[in-house]
Amino acid sequence: MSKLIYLVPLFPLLGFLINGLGRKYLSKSLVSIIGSGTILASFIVSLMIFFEVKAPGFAPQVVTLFDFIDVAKLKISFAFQVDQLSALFLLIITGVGFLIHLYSSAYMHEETPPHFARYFAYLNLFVFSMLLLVLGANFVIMFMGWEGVGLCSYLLIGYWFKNDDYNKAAKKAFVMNRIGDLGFLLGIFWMISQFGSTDFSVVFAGADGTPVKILTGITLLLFVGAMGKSAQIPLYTWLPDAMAGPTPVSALIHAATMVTAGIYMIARSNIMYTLSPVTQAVVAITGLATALFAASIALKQNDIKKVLAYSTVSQLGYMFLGLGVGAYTGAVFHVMTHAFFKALLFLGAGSVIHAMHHEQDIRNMGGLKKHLPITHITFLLGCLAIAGIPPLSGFFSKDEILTAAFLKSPVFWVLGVLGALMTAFYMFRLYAMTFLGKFRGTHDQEHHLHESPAAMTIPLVVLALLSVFGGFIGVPEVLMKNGHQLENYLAPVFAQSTAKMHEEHHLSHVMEYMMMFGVAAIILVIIIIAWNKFSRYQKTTAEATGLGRVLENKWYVDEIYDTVISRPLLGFSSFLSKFDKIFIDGIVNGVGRLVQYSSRQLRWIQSGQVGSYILIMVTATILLFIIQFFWKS
Amino acid sequence: MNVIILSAILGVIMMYTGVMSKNKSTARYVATAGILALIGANWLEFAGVNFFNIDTRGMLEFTSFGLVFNLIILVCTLVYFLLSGKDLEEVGANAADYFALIFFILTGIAIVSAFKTMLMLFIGIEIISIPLYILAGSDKKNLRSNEAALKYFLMGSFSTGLMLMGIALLYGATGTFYTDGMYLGLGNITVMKMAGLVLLMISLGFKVSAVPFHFWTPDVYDGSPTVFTSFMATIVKAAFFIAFLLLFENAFGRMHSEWQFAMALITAATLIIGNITAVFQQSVKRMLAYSSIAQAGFMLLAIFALNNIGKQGLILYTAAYSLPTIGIFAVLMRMKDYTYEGFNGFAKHQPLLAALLAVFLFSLAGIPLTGGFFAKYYMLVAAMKNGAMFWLVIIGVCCAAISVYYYFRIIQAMYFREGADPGIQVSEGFKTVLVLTAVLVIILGVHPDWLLHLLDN
Amino acid sequence: MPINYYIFLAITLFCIGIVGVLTRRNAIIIFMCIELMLNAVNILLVAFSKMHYLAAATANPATNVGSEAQLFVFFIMVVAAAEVTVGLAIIVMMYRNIHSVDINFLNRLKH
Amino acid sequence: MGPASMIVLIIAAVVFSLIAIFASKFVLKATRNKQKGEPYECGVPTQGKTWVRFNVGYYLFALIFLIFDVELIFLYPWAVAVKQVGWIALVEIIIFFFILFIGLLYAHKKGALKWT
Amino acid sequence: MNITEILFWFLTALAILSALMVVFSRNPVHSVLWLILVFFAISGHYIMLNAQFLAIVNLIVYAGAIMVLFLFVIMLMNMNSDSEPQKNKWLKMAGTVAGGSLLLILVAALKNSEVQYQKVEGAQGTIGLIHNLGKTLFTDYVVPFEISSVLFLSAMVGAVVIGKKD
Repeated sequence: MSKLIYLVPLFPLLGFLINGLGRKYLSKSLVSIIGSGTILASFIVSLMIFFEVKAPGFAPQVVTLFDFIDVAKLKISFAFQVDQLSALFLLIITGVGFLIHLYSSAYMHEETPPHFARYFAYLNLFVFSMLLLVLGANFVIMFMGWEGVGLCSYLLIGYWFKNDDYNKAAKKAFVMNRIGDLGFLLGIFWMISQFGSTDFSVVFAGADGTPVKILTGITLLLFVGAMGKSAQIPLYTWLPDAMAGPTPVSALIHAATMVTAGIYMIARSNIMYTLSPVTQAVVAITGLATALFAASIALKQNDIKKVLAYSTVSQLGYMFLGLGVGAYTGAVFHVMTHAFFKALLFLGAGSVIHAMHHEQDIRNMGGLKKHLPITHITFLLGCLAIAGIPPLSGFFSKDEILTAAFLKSPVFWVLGVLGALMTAFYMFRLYAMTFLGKFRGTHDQEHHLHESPAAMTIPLVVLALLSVFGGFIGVPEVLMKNGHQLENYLAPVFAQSTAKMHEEHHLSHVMEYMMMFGVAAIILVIIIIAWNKFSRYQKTTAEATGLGRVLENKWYVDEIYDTVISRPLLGFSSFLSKFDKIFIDGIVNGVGRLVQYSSRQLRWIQSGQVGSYILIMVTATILLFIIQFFWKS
Repeated sequence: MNVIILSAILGVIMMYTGVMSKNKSTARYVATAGILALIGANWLEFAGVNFFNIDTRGMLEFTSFGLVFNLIILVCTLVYFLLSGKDLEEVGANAADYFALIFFILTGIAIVSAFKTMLMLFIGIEIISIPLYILAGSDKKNLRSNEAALKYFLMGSFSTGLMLMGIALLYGATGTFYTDGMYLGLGNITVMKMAGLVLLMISLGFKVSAVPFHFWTPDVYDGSPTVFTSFMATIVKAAFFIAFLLLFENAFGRMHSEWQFAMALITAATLIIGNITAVFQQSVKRMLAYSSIAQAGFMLLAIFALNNIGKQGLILYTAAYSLPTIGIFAVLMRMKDYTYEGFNGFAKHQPLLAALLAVFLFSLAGIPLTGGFFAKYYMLVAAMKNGAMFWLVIIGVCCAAISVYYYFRIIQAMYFREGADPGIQVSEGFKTVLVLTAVLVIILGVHPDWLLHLLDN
Repeated sequence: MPINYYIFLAITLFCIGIVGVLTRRNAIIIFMCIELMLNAVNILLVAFSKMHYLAAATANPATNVGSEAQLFVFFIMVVAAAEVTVGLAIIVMMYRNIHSVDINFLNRLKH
Repeated sequence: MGPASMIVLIIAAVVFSLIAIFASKFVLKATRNKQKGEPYECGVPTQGKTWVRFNVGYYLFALIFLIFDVELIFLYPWAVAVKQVGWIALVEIIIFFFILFIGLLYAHKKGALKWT
Repeated sequence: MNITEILFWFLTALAILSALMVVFSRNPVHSVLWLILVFFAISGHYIMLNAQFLAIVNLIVYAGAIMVLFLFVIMLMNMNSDSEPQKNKWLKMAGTVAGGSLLLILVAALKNSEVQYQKVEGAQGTIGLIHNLGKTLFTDYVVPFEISSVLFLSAMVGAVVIGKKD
């Protein structure tokens, strides 16, 4: 079966070609059938591969399709790596990807046929690139996919290109990604000079025994790539801006593809990271900082997609924290659960936006509960999952990361929990303001409120089920003997690292229970606070007068909450988002200005005067002579 | 040898085609047929069939490397003729003569890809340069074209002077003009040899527009008729690179470490200046001129590294850089507005051309699955394998990232902006050739092996 | 007469040519200075030719060493003539258009 | 006769002719009048500066002349060497001249040799 | 000082002075004439170096044809000292300094060159004689010889394409 691995990326590529070339001639329904069908086909093949890989006694395989280059000492094969990790990612990408495609066919129905086909073509290309990234058996193929997803995100974010802001966002995404790619590429080159190859098998086998300093250098450079692609501090700002694209695209970027690339890369090269503790620490701290930073910003956002975007950044931070503390399985687990509930939340948000006629400000929503029942239920489940309420999927994966973090350092754990609390708060602020309370939009909007078509709700339901039950493949040992099937499944991939890592000192069961359910309990409290506060949210400031006595009492609680928790948090949050605007953008702009300035100076030299040109030539000649004759020797 | 003699003969034929035939397009058809014949002749020579058995006394040596290079050059020229032949006719009343000059240049290119003595290098470079001066000034009534020709001529002759001085000093040091003979004075590198080497480095650096000897490039490329800019920036530039590489490999290969640092400085300067200046050009034509400097920086890495991977990379780079650039220029020539704004909304009005342009630009920017990716990758790996001076690789990677910005500006203008119909008319044949070129570029990006395997012959 | 003297003579002429290229604005004079540079190279080559000949002639009086440099000079002259043809044609073409051979004239037009 | 003596000879020749010219200056008594300076039976006296612009038509001839002049240089060594080298030299020079002729014919056909 | 040395210094001084005059004369016609004098001096050097054939070729090609053509073009344009605008003073100075430093560097570097004490005269050579060069040219240098005709052809095309009035 794994011989057929090439089919997995081939289908989306075919879909891209057919839709791309035939966009003028194909009808919309045909386009969506081709677009979604190819992904479904990939999914089925992936599923078969998954079962083959899952069977005991499976040995990782490298399927070489052909050699790009096989001359002299340089050999680069177009080869695919089939093992537990890639099979799992295949499932996530194609599975979630298929649901998003399906959803898109309804969501984008307003577009004209050529645009519709173009959209699907890009979407297929996106999935193709991501599959390439995940399947590659060496870093060059991985880099191809890596560049590919960057490119596709550029195309898709700029999809609605009439708006200049979208253009800027697209460019920002591309530039940020390029900065990351630079690091990645440099890491690859260093790797070549060190190991003479980029094949996973060669590099990982050679990693043990390589000086730690070199490994640290390489891994740090690779991590720079991961920071760009997976939106970590300081290269994260493109992701929230990238919300400019259509909502299903955001879902695809955030849940199934693109941002998980960095996680995948580190999980893939786990042995190198395990061997360089400095990088691990950097990864963990960067991840944690991002998790807190993004979560705090999300507290105050009013754009439904922006909240979700920052929440993605924050969740990615958790994954990096997991990677940094050596909980590779936990990170991958969180990738998976996050894919489910984040896709669900985005698609749900899309459904809301669809119903609201492209209104994204949650201050103008509210009370959508009764108009969009399916969306509402699924969205609520998604929120519960991301907040980490047992026994939903987010609970298990987040818990695994936090436990590992605690083992490394309790400080990590405390900060991690703080982030989790904020997550719960902003998610339920979002939920409450959107679905609860009274409708605050225009009458026109209210009149048109309707539940989305089946093509949109079915993916929601499926994803909701996955979000609810997806966590059960990774139940911690404490709760169930041999409950962590995922860990057993992935064990071969991380075997080398596990062997290298110091003997784990296990927590006592009581401690573990306390941490698990104590945190869950606090989260629940936070949820209730948020629920109460924001379900009564009113647009105007005059709202307080019309409230009853009981409510007033509650207000009292809220006031305390407001002054003690909420205000500082929100203030901090707005400070951070300002910092983001001024500082990060300032750096980006500053670099741009520097380049512009030097360019102007260079243009001045380019005066068009032959005499000056030759004068410079002669001066350079003199300099070269001095270097060669007098300076060097 | 086949190509040298045949292309000279074809040049003569073209000279007379212009005289004999009153029909303007005849020259183009004859030239296209001629280039096909040249490709055939080159292929036959590659397969071991020599039409002419001439004892060159070791002055020329036809290696598989040179022949593969020639093959690429000839294919690029074929594409160039097919895409831009019509525009070439519009430059002046002497289309056939321009074709003749191009064939003479091809003679020169075949010589510099096979030379083993400084004499042939000198003659080869002059056979390439002199027709180029003429082509640059072929738009006789246009002052900018005049200016370009004059500047190119004066600075070109100046660099020829430097080159000859270098050759003379090398002769003084070694007593021979044969590049292999430059080895003989081995052991400790002597002052005179070093002086000759530096002068040759400078003059060839001038020809390939390496910073800081590049100043002629933007002015000349901008001023010349666009159709000849396209030729100069691609095929001719690659030819000078092959001369540069062969000279430094054959003559100075063993004293590599002596000149490597200077070469690294030139390469770094070329990469940085070329890329940064390209960023702020408003005219696409001028941007391409600067980007050709930037690309030259990457090709210089092959000479810096001077290893097998670099050599193969240069072959790949020649193809992956020339074909897309010729394609872009072919489309650009049909535009009225050479600024980025001219491309606004291009995708809407000319979806196919826009898509093809995007492929070409991807290749130039080094995006995977196009030829440019492996070309750049090869160059960087070559520099990497060389071991010394990792900072150069870092600069290279950074510059590759910067280059994406200005190439994508065109894509952005084409796809993400609204604009009036540029109103360009292209024939179906033109589109077909352009599609084939794009396919070639993609094949190079997916399976560059077939090209490189030719070298193993 | 040591070869050094000839080397210095050639370099001096060469650099005078360069100074001419750098300081004059008349395209024709610049071109003449380039010709001067070429001649400096020629004399250097001929001197080296003699030098290598003498070195070889002590062992073998009938040697032909050195003739290659003289032929090289011959080719340089021939190529220079071709270059002059084209160069003067270009200069005259420009003169016809703007009635000047000042190399900065066009530049002034631009700004 | 060595090269040095050859140059001495040349210089001697120059010096002798100079002596003759200057001797005449000293020996003869110079008479100066207006009529002596005028051209004798050679048409009208010139008006204005004698440095006048040439007809542009000359210049294309001059360019083409230069090429043929240089090509002619190849004939000298050929003429001396043809006996030693044999028939192959004949073939070579014929090819060379054939190419030259092609060039000449081309210039003619192009109308570059037409007097306008 | 024997006669060869006297001649060498005489010709060298002549060449360098004339070359300087080429650069510094205001009148282009004078520049051409000075350049012709340089060529004569260089031809003298050729003769001293046993390159008789080249000495003659130098006179025929350079002094006889190329310089005449230059003169011709200058006459054609009716150029004189007034017509040339002067370059920026600083640029002139910078140019002179740059050329001077290049000279200094090259001299400093090459004064210790490996061949510095090798002699260039003494025995009489025959390599520079026309029959020797002719023989080598038509046996060993056939390829460059024939290829240079291609160069002439392209120069011819150039002269016709660019020089001809449309």
